[in-house]
Amino acid sequence: MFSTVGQLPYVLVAIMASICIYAALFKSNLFKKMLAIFLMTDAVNLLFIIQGYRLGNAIPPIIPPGMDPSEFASIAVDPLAHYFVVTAVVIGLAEVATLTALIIYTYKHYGTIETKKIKELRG
Amino acid sequence: MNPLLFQAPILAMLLCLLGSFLCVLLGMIMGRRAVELLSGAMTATTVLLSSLALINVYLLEGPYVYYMGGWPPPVGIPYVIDRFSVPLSLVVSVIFFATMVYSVRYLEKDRDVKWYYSLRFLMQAGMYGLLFTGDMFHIFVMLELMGLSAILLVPFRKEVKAAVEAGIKYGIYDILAISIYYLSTAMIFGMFGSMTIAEISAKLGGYVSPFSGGMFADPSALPVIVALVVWSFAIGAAIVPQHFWLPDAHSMAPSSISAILSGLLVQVNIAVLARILYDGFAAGSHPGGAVGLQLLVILGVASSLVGASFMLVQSDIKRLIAYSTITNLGFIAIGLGVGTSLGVSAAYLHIVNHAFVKASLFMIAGVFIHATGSREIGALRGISKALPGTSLLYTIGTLAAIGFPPLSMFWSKLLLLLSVLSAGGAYQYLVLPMVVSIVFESIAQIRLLAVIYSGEKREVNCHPSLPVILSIGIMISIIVVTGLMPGLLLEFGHLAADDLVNVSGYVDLVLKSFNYPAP
Amino acid sequence: MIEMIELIIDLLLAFCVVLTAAIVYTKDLLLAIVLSGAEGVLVATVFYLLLAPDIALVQVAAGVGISTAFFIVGLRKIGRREE
Amino acid sequence: MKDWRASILGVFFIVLMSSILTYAFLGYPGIGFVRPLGEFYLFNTYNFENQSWWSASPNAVTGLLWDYRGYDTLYETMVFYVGIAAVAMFFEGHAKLRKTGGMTVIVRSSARLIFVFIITSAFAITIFSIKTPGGGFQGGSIMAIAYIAIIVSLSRGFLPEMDLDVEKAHLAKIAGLALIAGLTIVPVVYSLASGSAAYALQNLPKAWAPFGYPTFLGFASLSGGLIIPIQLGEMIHVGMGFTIMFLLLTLKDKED
Repeated sequence: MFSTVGQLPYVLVAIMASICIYAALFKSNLFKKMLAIFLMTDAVNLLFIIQGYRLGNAIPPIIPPGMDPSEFASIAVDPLAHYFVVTAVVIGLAEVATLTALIIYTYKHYGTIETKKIKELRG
Repeated sequence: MNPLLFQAPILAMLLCLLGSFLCVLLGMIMGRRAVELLSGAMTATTVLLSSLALINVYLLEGPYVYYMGGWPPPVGIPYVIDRFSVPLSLVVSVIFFATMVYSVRYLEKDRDVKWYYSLRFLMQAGMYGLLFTGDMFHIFVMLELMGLSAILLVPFRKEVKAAVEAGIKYGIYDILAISIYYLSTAMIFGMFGSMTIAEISAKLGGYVSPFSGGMFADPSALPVIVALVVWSFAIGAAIVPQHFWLPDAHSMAPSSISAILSGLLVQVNIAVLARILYDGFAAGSHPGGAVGLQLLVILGVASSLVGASFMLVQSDIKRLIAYSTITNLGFIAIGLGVGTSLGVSAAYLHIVNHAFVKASLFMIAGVFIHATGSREIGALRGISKALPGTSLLYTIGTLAAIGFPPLSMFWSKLLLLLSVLSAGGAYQYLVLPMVVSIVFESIAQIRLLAVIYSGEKREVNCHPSLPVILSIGIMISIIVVTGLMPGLLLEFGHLAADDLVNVSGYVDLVLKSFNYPAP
Repeated sequence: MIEMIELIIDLLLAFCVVLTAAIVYTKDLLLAIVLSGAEGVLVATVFYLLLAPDIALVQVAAGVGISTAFFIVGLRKIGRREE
Repeated sequence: MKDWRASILGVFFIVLMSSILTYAFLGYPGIGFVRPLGEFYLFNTYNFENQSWWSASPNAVTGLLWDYRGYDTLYETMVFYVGIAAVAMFFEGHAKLRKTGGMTVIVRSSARLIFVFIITSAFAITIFSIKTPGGGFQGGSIMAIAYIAIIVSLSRGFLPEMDLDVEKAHLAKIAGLALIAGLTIVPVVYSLASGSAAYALQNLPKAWAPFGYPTFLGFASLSGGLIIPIQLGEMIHVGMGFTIMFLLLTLKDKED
C-alpha cells in the first residue's frame, strides 16, 4: 500500500486538515469556524516540518562553532520548511485577531453567533 | 538600465508600505487633513511610478526580473516585471488614485479615517505583490495581506448591522480559501522542493535545477494540487458555487471600497490564478495542469449563467452591480480556460475593461445612494432630472457594461465570443450560454436605466461635489478613450497573452537571465 | 524498519487528530479552547522532537499562550455554549 | 433525525477529502528526506569561503527570515499590523487608562522586578537569534507576555505607572516599523543615488550587487548585517502590538 511506513504521518495530517475544512464549511457557530481555520494552519505546519525532517543523527539548523559547512549541510534538518512555518504562525495570529474582533461585533449587533440565526442578508 | 526605471515598480510598493503607518502617525498627531494630503500625494506618485514602469517595459528595455534582496530565483523571491503584470499594476494605481480623490468627500461624515487610508495602502501593496511575484509562498503572504485588509474595510462603518455581517461572512470564507492555498503550497514544496513558479513548470518538463534538483514525487498527484489551488482562488474570485459572499460584501462596503473590491480584488485573484496555471503548472502542455483549465471553463459557464439570472430579480442597485461582477468573472474564467492565445488575450482585456467599468459604476451608485438616502432601485425614479450630469456618466458606464459599441467592453466581449467560436471542439457550443447571459445582463441593466430616466423631477439630499465628479470623470473618459482605440487595446492584450502563455519564454526570463555561477 | 522517533511522532499526530475531532464535535466552546491549547502543546512537542527549536518557541509563545488568551478574552464577550 | 443525517454527511466529506489528499501523498518520499534547496541554505548560510552567497548568520532560519526571503517576512510583519489594526479599529475610543491607587510598595516593586526580568530575556532572545533559536517575533511575544501578566494579575491601572498607554504603545510600534521600512529602503535609495545595482532589503554585498550593510558590529560573535537591528524593530512592533490588542479587548468589558 505505502512505499514506506514513513508516509503514515502524511495520512494523519491529511485527516486533520479534512476535519478542519469540514468544520469551517459546515459548522454553524462562527467561533467554531474560526477555531477550525486556526487548527488547519497547525495541520499544514506539521506537514511542512515532517517534510523537512532528516532521519538518523540529525541536528537543528544552527551551525555549531567550528563545524565544516559541508558536513553541516549533510546532517542538519531543512531550514526552509521551518521558515515557512514561522511565517504562517504569525499570519495565523493576525487572522485570529481579525476574526475575533469581527465576531465580537457580530455578537454585539445580533446577540448570537450562530450563522443559522443571522439572516439580515441573503447571499 | 536607468536605476529609477529599474526600481520604479518596487518603489511604488515600498511607498504603499511607508504610507500604511505614516497615515496612522499623522492621524494621531495632526488630524485628518494631513492624512488625506499624504495619502493623496503618495497615491499620485504610485500612478507616476507605474507609468514609468509601463514605458520601460513596453518601449525601452522589455521584461526583466527583480531579485528581492539580491537573491536569484530559487534562493530568493523574484519579481517578474513583464507585459502581463505591468499594465495591470497601472490599472491598480489609477483606480486607487481615483477612489482616493473620491473618498475625501465621500467619507466626510465618518470619524477616524486613519485606519481606512492605512488599510487601503496595504491592500494596494498586496495587489502589486500578487501581480509581480514569481514565488508560490509569497503569493500566500500577499493574499493574506490583501484579503485581511479588504475584510476589515468591508465593515468600516461598524455601527451598520449588515456591514458587520457581510464582513464576517467574507472573512470566514476568504481566510478559509487562503488556508486551503497554504495546504497546496505545502504539497508543492514536497513535490518540487522549490516555490518558484518558473521552476515548477521547468521541472515538469524535465529540468534539473542547480539549486533545488529535480522532482521528488510522481507528477500523477498534480491534479489534486491543481484542484486545491483552483478551489481556493475560486472562493477568492467568487466563482460559482463559492460566490455567495460577494453580493453581500460588495454591496455593504462603503462605495469607494466596493469599487476597489469589485473592480480590482477579484480580478487580481483571477489574474494570479492564470499566472499559476499557465506558467506554474504548464497548463498548455502538461495534462495535470490542463485539469485546472477544464475546471475553470465549467465553473465559468455556471458563474456567468447564475450571475446573470440573479441580476434580473434584484431590487438593490449595489447588489445588481455585484451580481454583474459574478457574470463577468465567469466570462473571464471561460476566456482563460479555453487556453488559446486569443482566449487569454480576450480575457486579459476583459479584466482591464471590467475593472474600470465596474469601479466607476460603484462610485456613481455611491453618489445616487447619498442623494436619495436609499439603496432601492425604485427610489431612483426621476433622478436624471435632479442630477443630469451624474446620470449621463452612469448611462455611459452602463452602456459600456452591456457591451455597447464602440465602448471598451464591446471589444473584449466580442473577442471572447470569437475565441470560444474559434477554439473548436465542444468549446464552440459555449457561445450559447454566453449569449444568454449577455442578454440577461443587458435586460437587467437597461431596466435600471429606464427607472433612472422615468418619473418626475425629484428632490435630492445632496449634490455631488467637484472632486467626486472629477474622479468619476477620469474613469469614464478612460472607458471612452480606450473604446475608441481598439487597435492599441488589442496590441496590449496580444503582448500580455504572449508573455503569459509562452511558458518557455517565462522560464528563460526568470531562471536563465541570471548568469552568475552557482556555488 | 521503523525508527523510535517515527513511532512517537505517529502517536502524537494520532492524538492531535483525536483532539481535533473532539474540538469540532464538542458543544462547549470553553472546552474547545482548552483542547485547542492542549493540541498546541502537542504540536509544539512534535516541533521540538523534529529538531525545530525556533518554531517550538514560536508555537509555545504565540500558538499556545497568546492565541489561547485571545480566544478566552473573546469568549468572555459572547455566549459560551454552541446551539 | 436531521442531526443524524448531517453527521453521516460530515463523515462522508471527511473520508472523501482525506482519501483524496492521501492519494496525492502516495507518491511522496517518506518522512526524513531533506530537499537540495534546504541543503543549499545550510551549506551557504555561514560559509566564509563563498561570501557572495552567505547571510552571515549561523542560525539558518534567521538567515532565511531576514536575508534570503526577507521580503516575505517584511510583508508578514505588515499582515500582523493588519491584525492589530483590526482590534484598534473596532475597539478604539473606549481606551482610557486611569491611575488606580491602592497598590502596596512590595507588590509594585516585585512586579517591576519580574517585569524587568522578562523584558531582559525578550531582548536576549531577539539579539542572540542569529546564534541560538529565537527571533524578533519570539522576543516580541515574550515582551507582550510581560505586559499581559501585569494586566491580568495586577489590573490595567498599573500600566500608567510603567509609562505605557495605548497612544504611546502605538507610537512605539510605529517606530519599530519605521526602523524596518527604513532599512528596507536604504539599498534602493543607494541605487538611485549611485547608479549601481542594489535591491530592496539587500543585506550583504554580492559579486553582482556591491551594496551591503557592515557584517561585524564591533565584536565577532555578533554578525549578520541588518539582521539584528531589524529583529529589534520587529520585537518592538510585535510586543507593542499584542499589548495594544489586550489592552483594548480587556478594557471594554470591565466598563460595561
